[in-house]
Amino acid sequence: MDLNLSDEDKNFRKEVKDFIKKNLSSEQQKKIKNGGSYTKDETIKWQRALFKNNWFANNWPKTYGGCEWSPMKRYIFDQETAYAYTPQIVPFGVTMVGPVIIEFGTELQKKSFLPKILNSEHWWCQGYSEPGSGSDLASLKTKAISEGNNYIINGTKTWTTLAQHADWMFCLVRTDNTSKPQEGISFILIDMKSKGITVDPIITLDESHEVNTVYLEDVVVPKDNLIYQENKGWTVAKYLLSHERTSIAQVARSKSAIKKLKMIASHEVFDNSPLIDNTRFRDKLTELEMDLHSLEYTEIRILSEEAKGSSPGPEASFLKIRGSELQQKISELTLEAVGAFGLIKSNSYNQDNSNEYFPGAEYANNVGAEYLNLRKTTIYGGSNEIQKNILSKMVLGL
Amino acid sequence: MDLNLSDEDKNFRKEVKDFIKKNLSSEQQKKIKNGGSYTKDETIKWQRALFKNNWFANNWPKTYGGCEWSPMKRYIFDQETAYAYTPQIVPFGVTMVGPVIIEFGTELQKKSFLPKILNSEHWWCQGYSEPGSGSDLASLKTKAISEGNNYIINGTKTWTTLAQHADWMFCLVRTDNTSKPQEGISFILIDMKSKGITVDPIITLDESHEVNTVYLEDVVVPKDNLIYQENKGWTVAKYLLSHERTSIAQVARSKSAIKKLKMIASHEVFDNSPLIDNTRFRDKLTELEMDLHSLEYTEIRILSEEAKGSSPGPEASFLKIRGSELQQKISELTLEAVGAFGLIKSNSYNQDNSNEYFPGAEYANNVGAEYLNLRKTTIYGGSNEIQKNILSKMVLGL
Amino acid sequence: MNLTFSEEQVLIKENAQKFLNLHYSFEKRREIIEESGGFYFKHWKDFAELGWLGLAFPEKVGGYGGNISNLMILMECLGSNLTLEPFTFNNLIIGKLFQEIQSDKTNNFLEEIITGKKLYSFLFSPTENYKNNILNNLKIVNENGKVFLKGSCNCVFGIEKFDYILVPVLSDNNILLYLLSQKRNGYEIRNFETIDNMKCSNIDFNSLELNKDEIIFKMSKADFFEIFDYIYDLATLSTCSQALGIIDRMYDLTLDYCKTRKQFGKSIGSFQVIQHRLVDMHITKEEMRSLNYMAQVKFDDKIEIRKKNISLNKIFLGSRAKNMAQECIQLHGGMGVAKEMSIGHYFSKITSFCTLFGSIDYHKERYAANDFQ
Amino acid sequence: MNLTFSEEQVLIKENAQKFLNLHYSFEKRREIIEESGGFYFKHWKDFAELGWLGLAFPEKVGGYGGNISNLMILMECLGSNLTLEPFTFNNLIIGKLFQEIQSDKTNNFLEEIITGKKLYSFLFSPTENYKNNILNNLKIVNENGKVFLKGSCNCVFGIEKFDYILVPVLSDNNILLYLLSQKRNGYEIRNFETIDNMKCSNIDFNSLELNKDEIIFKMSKADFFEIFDYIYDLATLSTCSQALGIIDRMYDLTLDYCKTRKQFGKSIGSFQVIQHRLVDMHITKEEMRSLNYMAQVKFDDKIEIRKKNISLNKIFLGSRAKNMAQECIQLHGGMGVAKEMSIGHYFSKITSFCTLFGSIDYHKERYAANDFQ
Repeated sequence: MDLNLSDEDKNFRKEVKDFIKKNLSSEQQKKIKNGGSYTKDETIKWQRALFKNNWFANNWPKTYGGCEWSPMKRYIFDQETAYAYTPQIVPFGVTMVGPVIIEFGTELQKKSFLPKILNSEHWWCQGYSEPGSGSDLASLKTKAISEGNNYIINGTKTWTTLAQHADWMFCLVRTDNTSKPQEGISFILIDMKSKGITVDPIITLDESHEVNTVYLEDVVVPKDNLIYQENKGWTVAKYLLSHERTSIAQVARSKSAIKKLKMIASHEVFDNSPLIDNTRFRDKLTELEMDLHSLEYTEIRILSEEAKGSSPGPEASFLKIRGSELQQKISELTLEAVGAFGLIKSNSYNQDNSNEYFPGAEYANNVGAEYLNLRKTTIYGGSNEIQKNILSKMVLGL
Repeated sequence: MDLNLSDEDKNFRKEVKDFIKKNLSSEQQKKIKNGGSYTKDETIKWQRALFKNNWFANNWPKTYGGCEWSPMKRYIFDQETAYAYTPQIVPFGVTMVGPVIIEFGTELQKKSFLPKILNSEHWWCQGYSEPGSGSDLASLKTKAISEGNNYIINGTKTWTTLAQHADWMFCLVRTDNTSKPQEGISFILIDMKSKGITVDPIITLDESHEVNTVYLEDVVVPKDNLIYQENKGWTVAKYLLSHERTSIAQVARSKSAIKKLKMIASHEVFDNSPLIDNTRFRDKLTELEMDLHSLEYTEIRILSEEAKGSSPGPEASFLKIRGSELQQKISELTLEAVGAFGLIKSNSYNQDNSNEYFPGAEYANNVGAEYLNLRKTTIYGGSNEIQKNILSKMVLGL
Repeated sequence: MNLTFSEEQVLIKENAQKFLNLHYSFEKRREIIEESGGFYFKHWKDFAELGWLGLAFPEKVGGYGGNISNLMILMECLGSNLTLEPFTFNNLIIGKLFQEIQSDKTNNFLEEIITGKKLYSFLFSPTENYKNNILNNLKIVNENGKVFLKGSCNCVFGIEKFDYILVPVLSDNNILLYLLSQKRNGYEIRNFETIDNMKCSNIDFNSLELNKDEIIFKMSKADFFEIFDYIYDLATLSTCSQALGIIDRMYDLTLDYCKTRKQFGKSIGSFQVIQHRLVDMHITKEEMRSLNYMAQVKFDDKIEIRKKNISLNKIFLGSRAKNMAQECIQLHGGMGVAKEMSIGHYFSKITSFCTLFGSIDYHKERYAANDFQ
Repeated sequence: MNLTFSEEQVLIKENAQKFLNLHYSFEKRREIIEESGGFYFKHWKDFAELGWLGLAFPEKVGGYGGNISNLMILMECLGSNLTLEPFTFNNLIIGKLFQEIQSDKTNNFLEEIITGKKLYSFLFSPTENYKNNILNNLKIVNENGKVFLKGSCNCVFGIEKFDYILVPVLSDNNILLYLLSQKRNGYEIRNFETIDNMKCSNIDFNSLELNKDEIIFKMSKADFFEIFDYIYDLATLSTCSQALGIIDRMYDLTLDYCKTRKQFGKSIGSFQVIQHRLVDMHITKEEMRSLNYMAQVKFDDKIEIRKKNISLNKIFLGSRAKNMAQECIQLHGGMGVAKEMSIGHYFSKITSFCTLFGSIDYHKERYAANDFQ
């Protein structure tokens, strides 16, 4: 057991730092640090810079234009980009549907989709959840009727993240009602410009527009867009799930959030002295650091196993549980730290319905919204309740 | 809403205080306060004093020698006796089987059992749990075969509290294997001196002997000892359960436990000043007082409803949940307060396997054992998990 | 000893619920926000007619009794329907101040408050720093014979709309209370929308010239804060009572949702994990109510007792009630964070109440500061 | 960067488990307690032969490497079988002291420790007050030319049995370390049984006459505590590692029990509430392990880093691990509190470890005392 980085990894860390300095302005970083968010263009610009550097598809095999990073390199990259508040790579294309197409796609599908994922020409979204099917995904009802070389698709997808920007959606649809729920599902790619698609925004508590409801009405999709075989969509979906990486723990982002919290606490005053000197507050920080470090070292342990060749098992799903809980706890304490200013709606960089300017300290802007926004982390991507069901079955054998 | 006691209740409180002064020595109280426990004789002496004062069967109708206290009077009595560390009335006779015999018993049964419960000539115990049937009581296997005017009983009862002292046991036995579990059970009274009964002690973590395993081997019990009808024992058991009183919250005992804890904390030293002045410790006390008061006022609310005539519903079972949790939390913090001395086995007043004297402060004696002993409170009398199942069904309608 | 409602109290509760469910349903509330952006004068008048604006005040000053339990019953109802009018600020605090000050002037003001004729407000920020703020934010400056008010206050509630604002200023160990008309010049107010659709305001006095006759009262610092601490605690308890109404409502909504929402072919409320968590919530809301009643019945007990009980309620709100609110969102799944559902709005309100009138740590300190013996 | 075991470490673990499961099963342990009342010399000799008594010490003093991770692997195993020999006290602490002091004398002592020839012990009480106790409990008194040791110590571990005891005494700003033979007169020891079947002792020095040659070392207060704090932290981490072994075992036992114990016609492990609680336990034990590894790999980092990490482990033990242990008892139902089951003995051990080497509040203070920037 040791914590020393290999020289190669040390150099890589430096490369990443340099890359960030070269491709991201301090204004941009500041904006994010103070609660703003990146525009679509900024994100794409960042992704293309990564692509130019051959760093974009870090989970793809080289033959397809990936860079096959070691778990440790991925870890370092995630850390540095989080510390620097860079844009987050939109996962739906390169992280999610990409590997699926590589594994299951036809030559044609590979030729037509992979390059445009790599150069960020296509923005993807994920058509899984439905109004009636959240935790119980297999009960989805969106129907695809075969008609010659096409499917005619009808149904409703919801909680579809960033669908408002999307060019394509990978989608689970029901192609067979007769068999068991899991066995009648197919995995298909849908052009968002197709006739019959309507995207309705869902505004969340924090007034932000991240998720949408996508209505599909007699949408015509060529069968060439079917991934793998008809009614075998569940196999594809499970493969995708198993490739979601351990970074779901969001350790690095939580680390910089705690760093910001400490900065805030050293400026805020409680009882005539800096808040950060208050025993009760310090104990809460201790709690957070306990969570952070246990999560961080659990992740390193899993990465070490991965580096030894073992693939990340269902254990990883407890990184999701604790990681999301930690994000929430940090935002909760941050809200406590900024006091009443946290109750004022932020002056936000690209949101409607926000105050035209924020009266409090810069760092307090958006703290309230952030607290509300992060409630989602324990719900989406498989609620923590579902994660516990999985762990109970797969790991505990119950 | 008001908290003022009626003059009648005020006077009653005074009577109780006087009664205690007259019937309990300060040595006895001190012994209990420092972790000792009452002997069988001391308990019986106390119960007989109460009986002489017509205060013993406070939940029985007057016609049977009870005193029909108002909920408020019962509350006051419980409070004062707890503050004064008096013996606790052994519930199995007067509180549990007594009302059952009054409700379901034959004239003969009433004549032969009730007087001896009143004058504490009979010590009762409860034969419910079995090695295979804890939470799932209805699955009990102890068999009673009808043979002329007798039942021949075979089986094993366990966790039988104070069976080592008992003259009689009220017992659930299976009289019919063919029907649904609940419907084949009978409620019967067994003379502990009967041939074929063996009582084996179960020693618990704290080295104490409170519970036992009771083996029944071809025990002959006259059918006259059957309560109500054969195979209707479940009805009787449910009646008994519904008559367990709200005092399961143990508010008064927790109150004096917290009082003792504060006394300890004002003697113990942390970081060169009294422990009770330590912020972290004070916050933990605050937590306990929050639990205590919310429990106390919930109990008063329920008593107020009772006084208005509504009978205590299943709501009462959350007093059991929080009451038992609070007892445990108090003992936990008390253990923290006495430090390493809490790890030393007590010099106990009537226990084997204890140190011949206790090296630390008097108040620290038995603190460790108490912490271990109270683990049981969330388990026995229907574990808190079972209580939550009940609440979910009966109160939440789930 | 009795903690059940009197017939009068049952009546107050039923009438309040009837009115609010009719005129303050979640949909009506949304319309109000879109129309008036919050404070709704029509309803304020209704409140007056219903007698609510006088509930906090004794008959001798034209109120309807001032019984604390009656008041808290109303506060609960106002909470459970997320009313937008800053009742605590534009009625309770300012009214109680006038009541305590007791002059024929103030009696007229009180009468206007109770009848809803005029809207009064008191200038302060409802945080743990209220004392420092009152003492330091504003000062009186003499410039060639004239007296000016200078300074500014942040995070003030209940001054989005007002006819008169009562301003406390320290002048050599006395607190002067100036009553300024909304029409006066020399000040500027900026209103900011909060996450719970209220208005939080900054007010600046660049150089507002004060007139002697605007001083309606003068008293020593000590006297003022003895009065104001009492009012502050009353307002804190009112906030906790509103929160209690909200928590009750969140519980009902969540229990309902779990009974109706189906996954894996059955209602999620039929899953044991959800059941036990709902049971914990049930217990939590009852504990919250019990602590609330304790604070009510002991409110006029010794000062330390009052303070401890109020703080205990605020601590409970800032810890267990807050966690319970989070659980309610969690059990609603995605719907919990969607703005068109009411549950999230209750959540935002609880979030706001956790902060106002002192953080949990402030109240832990206040509780622990009192002798434990 | 790698947190997996080396082959050597895998070997250490497997061998330890093999020996302990054979000679230190729960039943064997019970027999040992009945026979020898605790400390079992035969096993101490075995420990020596297995090389365990030298694991903590570098080769240059005759040890087997002194790699901290190897040591902690052993401590885990000693924990998971509830071994009764006070390894931390009769090997680790006293041995490390001798190693740090470094004189040919001490090297001989160390050799006797590593080979198990003799039993050494250091006089101190493993609580947060260890410094004050060391400085104040004992003093040297000169009476007509003779030098006497006077005073007494409470709650000392690892002195039930010993050949030599190392006694620290303050004498004008220096710490004198006296090595006293068990055969000396003038002292009295009383042993008390603890809830986890160890011995906690009081020792009184009524008037023990000291000989110059019993002083084996003398150093300044500052130097001594720099050394001893390091050793204290090492012992604390060892305690946390033992606790980790225990928590792992408690988890296994509880998971097993829930899989086999049937109620309502099915294993209680098939109830979703139990399942989620077991999942929480699973996560908790993994978190505990992760923090333990962090403390190991950073043990020789800056002093504050070391202290923070050790404290973090002790805080985790005193809060989440403790709660988990309580959960394990709860899920065992009645069987959890019955002495004939092993689970309760693990519980008692955790209870003891939560107290030793500093309460949770002491370590919270120690953690928070370091700069958060």
